[in-house]
Amino acid sequence: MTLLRVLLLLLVLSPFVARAGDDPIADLAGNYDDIRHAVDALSVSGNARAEPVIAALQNGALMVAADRSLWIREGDAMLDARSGAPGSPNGPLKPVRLNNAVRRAIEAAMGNLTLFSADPARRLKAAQALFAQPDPAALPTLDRALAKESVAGVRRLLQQAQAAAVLAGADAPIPDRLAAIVVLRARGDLAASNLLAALAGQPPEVAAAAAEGVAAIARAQKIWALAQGVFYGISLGSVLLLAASGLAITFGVMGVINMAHGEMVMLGAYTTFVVQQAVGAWLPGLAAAGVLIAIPLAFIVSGAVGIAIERLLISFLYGRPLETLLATWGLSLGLQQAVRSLFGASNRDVSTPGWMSGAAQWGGVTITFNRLYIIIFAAFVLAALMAVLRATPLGLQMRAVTQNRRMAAAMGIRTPWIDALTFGLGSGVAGMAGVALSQIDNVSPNLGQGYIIDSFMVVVFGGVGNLWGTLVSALTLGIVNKFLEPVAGAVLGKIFVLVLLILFIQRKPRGLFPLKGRAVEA
Amino acid sequence: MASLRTWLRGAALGAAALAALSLPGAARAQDTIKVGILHSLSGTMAISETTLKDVMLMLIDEQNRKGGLLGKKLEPVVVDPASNWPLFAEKARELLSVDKVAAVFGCWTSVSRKSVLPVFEELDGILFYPVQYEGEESSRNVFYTGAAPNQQAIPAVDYLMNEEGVKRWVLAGTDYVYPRTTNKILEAYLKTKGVADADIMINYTPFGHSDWQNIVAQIKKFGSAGKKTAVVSTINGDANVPFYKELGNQGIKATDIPVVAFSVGEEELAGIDTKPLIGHLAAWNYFESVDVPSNKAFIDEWHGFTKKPNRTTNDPMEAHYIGFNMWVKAVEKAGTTQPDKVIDAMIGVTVPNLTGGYAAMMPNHHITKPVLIGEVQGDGQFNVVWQTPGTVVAQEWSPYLEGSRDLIADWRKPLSCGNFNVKTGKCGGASK
Amino acid sequence: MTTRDTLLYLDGVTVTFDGFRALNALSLVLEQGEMRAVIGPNGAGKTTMMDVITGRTRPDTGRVVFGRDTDLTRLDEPAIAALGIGRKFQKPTVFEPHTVWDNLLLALAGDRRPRFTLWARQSAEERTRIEAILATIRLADHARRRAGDLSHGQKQWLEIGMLLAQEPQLLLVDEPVAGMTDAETEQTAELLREINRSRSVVVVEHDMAFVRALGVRVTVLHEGAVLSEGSIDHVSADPRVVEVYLGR
Amino acid sequence: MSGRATMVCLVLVLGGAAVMAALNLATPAASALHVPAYAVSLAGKYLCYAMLAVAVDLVWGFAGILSLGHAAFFALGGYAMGMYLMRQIGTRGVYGNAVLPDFMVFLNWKSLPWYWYGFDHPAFAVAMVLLVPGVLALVFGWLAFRSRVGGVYLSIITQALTYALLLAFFRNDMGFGGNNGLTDFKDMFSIPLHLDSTRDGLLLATAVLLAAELLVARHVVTSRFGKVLIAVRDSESRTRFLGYRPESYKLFVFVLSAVMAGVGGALYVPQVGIINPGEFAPANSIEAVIWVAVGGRGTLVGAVLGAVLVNLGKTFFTATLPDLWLFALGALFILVTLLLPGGLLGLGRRRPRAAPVTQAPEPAE
Repeated sequence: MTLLRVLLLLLVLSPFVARAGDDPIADLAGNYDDIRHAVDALSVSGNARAEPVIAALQNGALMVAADRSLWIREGDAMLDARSGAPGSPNGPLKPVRLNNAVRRAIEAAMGNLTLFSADPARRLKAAQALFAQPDPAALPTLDRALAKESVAGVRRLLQQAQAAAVLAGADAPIPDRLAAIVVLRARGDLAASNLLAALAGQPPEVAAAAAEGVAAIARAQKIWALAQGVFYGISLGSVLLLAASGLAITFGVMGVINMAHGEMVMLGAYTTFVVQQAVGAWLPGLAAAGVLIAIPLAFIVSGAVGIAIERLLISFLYGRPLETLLATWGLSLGLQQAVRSLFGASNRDVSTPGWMSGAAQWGGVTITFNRLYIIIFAAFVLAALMAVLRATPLGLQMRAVTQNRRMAAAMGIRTPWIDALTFGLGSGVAGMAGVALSQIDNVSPNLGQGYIIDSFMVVVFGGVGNLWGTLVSALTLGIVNKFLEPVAGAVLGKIFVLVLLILFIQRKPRGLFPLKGRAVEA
Repeated sequence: MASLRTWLRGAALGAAALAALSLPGAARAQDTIKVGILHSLSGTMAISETTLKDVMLMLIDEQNRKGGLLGKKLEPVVVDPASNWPLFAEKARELLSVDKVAAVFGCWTSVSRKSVLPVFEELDGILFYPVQYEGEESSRNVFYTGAAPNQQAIPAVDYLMNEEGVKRWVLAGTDYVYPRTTNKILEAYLKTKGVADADIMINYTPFGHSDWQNIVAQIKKFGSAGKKTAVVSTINGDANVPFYKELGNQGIKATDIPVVAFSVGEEELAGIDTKPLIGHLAAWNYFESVDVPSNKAFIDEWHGFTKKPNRTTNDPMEAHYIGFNMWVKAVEKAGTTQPDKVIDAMIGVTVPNLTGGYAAMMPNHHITKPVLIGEVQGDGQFNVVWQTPGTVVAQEWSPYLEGSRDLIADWRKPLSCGNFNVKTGKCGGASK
Repeated sequence: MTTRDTLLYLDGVTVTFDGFRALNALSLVLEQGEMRAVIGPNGAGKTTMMDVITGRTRPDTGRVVFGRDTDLTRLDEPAIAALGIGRKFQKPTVFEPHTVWDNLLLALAGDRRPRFTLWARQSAEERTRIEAILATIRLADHARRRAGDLSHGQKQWLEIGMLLAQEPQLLLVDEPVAGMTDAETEQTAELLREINRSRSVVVVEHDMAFVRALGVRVTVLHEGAVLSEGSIDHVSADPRVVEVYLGR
Repeated sequence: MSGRATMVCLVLVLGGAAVMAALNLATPAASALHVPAYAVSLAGKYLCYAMLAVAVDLVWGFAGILSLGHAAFFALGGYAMGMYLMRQIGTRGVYGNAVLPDFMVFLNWKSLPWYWYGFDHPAFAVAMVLLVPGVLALVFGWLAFRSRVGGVYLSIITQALTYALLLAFFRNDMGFGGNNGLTDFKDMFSIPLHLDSTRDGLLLATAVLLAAELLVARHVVTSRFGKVLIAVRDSESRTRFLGYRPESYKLFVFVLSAVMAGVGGALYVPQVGIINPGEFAPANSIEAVIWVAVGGRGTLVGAVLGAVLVNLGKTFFTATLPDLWLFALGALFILVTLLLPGGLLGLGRRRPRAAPVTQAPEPAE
């Protein structure tokens, strides 16, 4: 409210303020309140320097010297904030600090200032900012912008911003406010609902219309929530699928109980970290593609480690599944500790590239990009795996070896080599999963531990040796989990799923899609 | 038939090892004062606790360079309880009864402190506990140098209420005792401030929770009721990264719904890409970015000691710094390291903290602390945006909880009680 | 069709594995006290038939009637074993860590419930039974040896001994002479004939010489159904059998 | 498995415990012969682990059931004991509440949940120590063995079981103290826990119960039942065709083993002074399996030996070389399975004895 009052005051006094020589730019060197007021003042001052200065403030490029003079850092050069002329400040510079109130003011100001940009994309962003920080003071600007706007999308958003600003003020006539409510109700999202819900204290007819709007939005949101839940479920399912698909090869096809599977995932995540660091250091231009570069590398790293494990350890233990379990568990401890010694115990920072951050709105469903890409990636990995198993000579040999080792050997297939490659493939896929997981989870030595039990459950639930089963199983578990979570809470939901799985496996020990036949009934 | 010989060989080995264990270091020199360091160096907690071990080694080293204590050198005894709670008790017993240490600096999690507490009370040792915790405890043998809930949570909520105008609250935490208690206290506190039940949402998640889609969506929905909303997060360690990532991806910015965290410090931020988090808040009693000479000296020394110029400092490190200096001062005051005397001498000891003020040991065995609110910066540091005018005295027994409303702790004679009930005039039970 | 003397009657038994028909409406009748040899090429369904009779595999359709009116398809392996049907596997499976004596002890007819075996002591009667069987299977000198240390032929014999100890009404014997010397083969045929005096036997075998030596009725299976049945001379003259075995 | 080795083991366990207890009580602290209280507790802890190891060996070594969730039974026994000890605190808790444990008071619980009823009676608590793990094992085993879930599948679902319990006990709403678990015990059967003599008594009790457990286990495995069990381990389907019901045998031994593990857990809690959900961690169960593997699977004495040796190593390494401990443990897993299939006790035995264990547990069909 304080902000509002100040703004109104400024609006009324702005001609005087500007003339009074009370320099808002100088105030940017003051405390948070000073800065906030200065930003508000600048945005309506018509000062030509307003936009570059506020933009610099937003980007952390506005610096203050010991003598309170302000500078904008542009590359290596320093520009005087007031004139924009290059210069050399005396003494060390510190960036001007912001707090959330200042950030909100900046957002609104930038909206105001870029509303007339020639670039429709910038205008759209400006309209979004103004909608997010509704401010009756911006109404005249909005009206002008609306009159000039020709792009339909921007226009709609401008109208919404206008409606928000109308409702944020105290003095708009009631019919205007009712019209604004209609606009917001049509927008129909949570932000609109938020603005409408704030109108509870308004005159009765406005409050009633607003309440009705809130209710209408809530009804629509309820239906959307179902779709949203499915998206969450698929997204969790795709994570499970990624974590489990490597295991579907090593455990499902080869029958090796690899307790170090989670560590293969972890190695993939650390590969992503290393690649990102390397790309950042030597090829900064490719930084956004770091994750993509990491995918094949993670496959190679985890795959190579997998082949080494198969040759040095597992090949001595064929036919002794329980011993394999213990030995690979020991291995997982060793790998975790090795990574801990190498990279340190704390989490590593793997950043999310810009194209993977943010979300798209599809009706009432928020589709976050990182999840979307992971779903696509999981589908791609599964398809690639199936293609390898079905359509390549390697896949044919793999299936031959797993079905009848002696026969395959008699036909000239080098079975040990195929074993190693199969295990390498499974591990490599786990490594690729690690790249995806690095985007949503901690990159720490314990990363793999969190997924190992889930992965085994997915493979066993789906039916060992059946990739389609793994897919169905992962998606089912994901969706069931996500629909249970709001009802039962995250922990209880997970416990429920585990108990259901335990019961299910006891009823159908061979999973959803069992392979039938004498050969597997051992 | 098993070969008896082989078996006996094994048994002899075992017996020898047991014997070796049971023999205390009888021949160890007595011209040093031993200081126990009880922090996990392996297991899940190693992430946080290893740093505290290092800072203790640095402080002891520094004290020795100043000439030691009471004319003797200090000797650190480091053990690894391996993030295993029963092992904490075992190692504490070993430190006190085998190594005969004068004081122990250690523990991080509440459960580890609970596990060693009976050992310290039984063997009359001294424990300095450096981590912010849920309160509801005051032992004669423990000095709590971390924050009690009122030294962290309540000022943070005040800040949000007054500076950000927050009206609607999400209390999100990991399901364990610290968030549970803190949220109970906050809930009661918010209600005294006139916040309605409907404006408080409480949510608990398991340790290491990684799929936050639903919960963030719920928060978003909760925050769309027309009132300024904030999240008070007591989410623990590993679950934070996916939480903040999901917040960022679902488009919740600090300017919309700020998150104030009590368990996210500089160490935790080191593992997160902080750019999407700018503006989110944390409440602590110390930040590495605090610009005062004593802190700068401390950081320089830390970098020199660890030989890693990028290693961060954090709040529990400051707590150990304060605790250690207080112990040194109390030992000097008492003229002995005998626990009884030192415990009595501790109350009232005042030493500088690292934020330009002073910390005093109060009769409830907690220390006075300033409360700082910091905003996350793009470089993984916090920028202090607000701080309490003076220092805050700990309320170890929260007045906002039904069970502890009437309890106080005062270890000065003649009361000498950790849970004195002012209503009944009786000392509750845990006193010695 | 069930006569008083029928011991085992398979009625239209069909088993499929993933679309593959291992048994295709197989029907077969075994008389009380009969010994029957079952032959057929690989994949003819011989072992699956044994699996169905002993309860290991459940047929998709069809009945398996034992004795007067017991439907075996509703029982599991231990229940069927308790009815008096014993089975010897193709590959000898004896309990390798146990002694020959203990192997027989475990096989002796008697209470199989844990609450009995937990406190059971070896009775004099059991001892005499085991000694008798040891004599029959010619392993009396090896009673205290670990079964795992026996030769291949000895293991086969031990397994037959274990079958005897079970005192079954019907023995199912899968390739009993595989890997045996000629002399052992002959002894085995003799042993089976001896057993047949008191019990019914079904022998699955590849070795035609051995089948001929047994001199019993032969059933030829092909693609999960009976191709031909009769004396060994009869079936070996059957052109369909010749084609299945020789032609392609 | 010879009777002699068992006897030696019994004598060592009982004698060792008695000597330690006597030296702890009778010699002055300064004496070179004095055994400090800390070592007594430690020895008691090892013996509790040995009880768990014997339980694991019984199912894994003799019945071929690789349970990766046995620590769950250990922890459940521990919780049952912990609940009794909690109730024993009475008004001596920090809040002085006679009925509610401290953690319930400060989380505003109004009344004791029903499942805490009865735990103030020692007899009830002891019954629960036996019953809770036993009944869980009965239900779980009945479902699993009846539907012939075996081998690695069983291992995986036992692991899922203990994981589910871990998550459940972490929940504060369950009323078991959440992450902190149960702690701050004062006395047991009205005897203060912090006295040296109590510690000695607990050590002796543990030794006696371990000895009893060994004798019971020995009877089971040397009886005809045990012979069937080994037959089931090596060739389950063959025993079925002999007319045995492997599921009954497995179920009996699984329940017995769970109860044994529960007793171990119940003795563990008063000696270490805390029980919390961490004990349910799948890693703990797997570690128990490795104790057995190190000592010698299928030999009861080996289980005891393995549990004591590995834990001695753990105590030693975590004190001296904390970073190396996980490497050492990991290497132990790998080396023992690769090179020592018979465990330490297998070393002294004729070579062929180790062989059958290394073969595939199921016969080719």
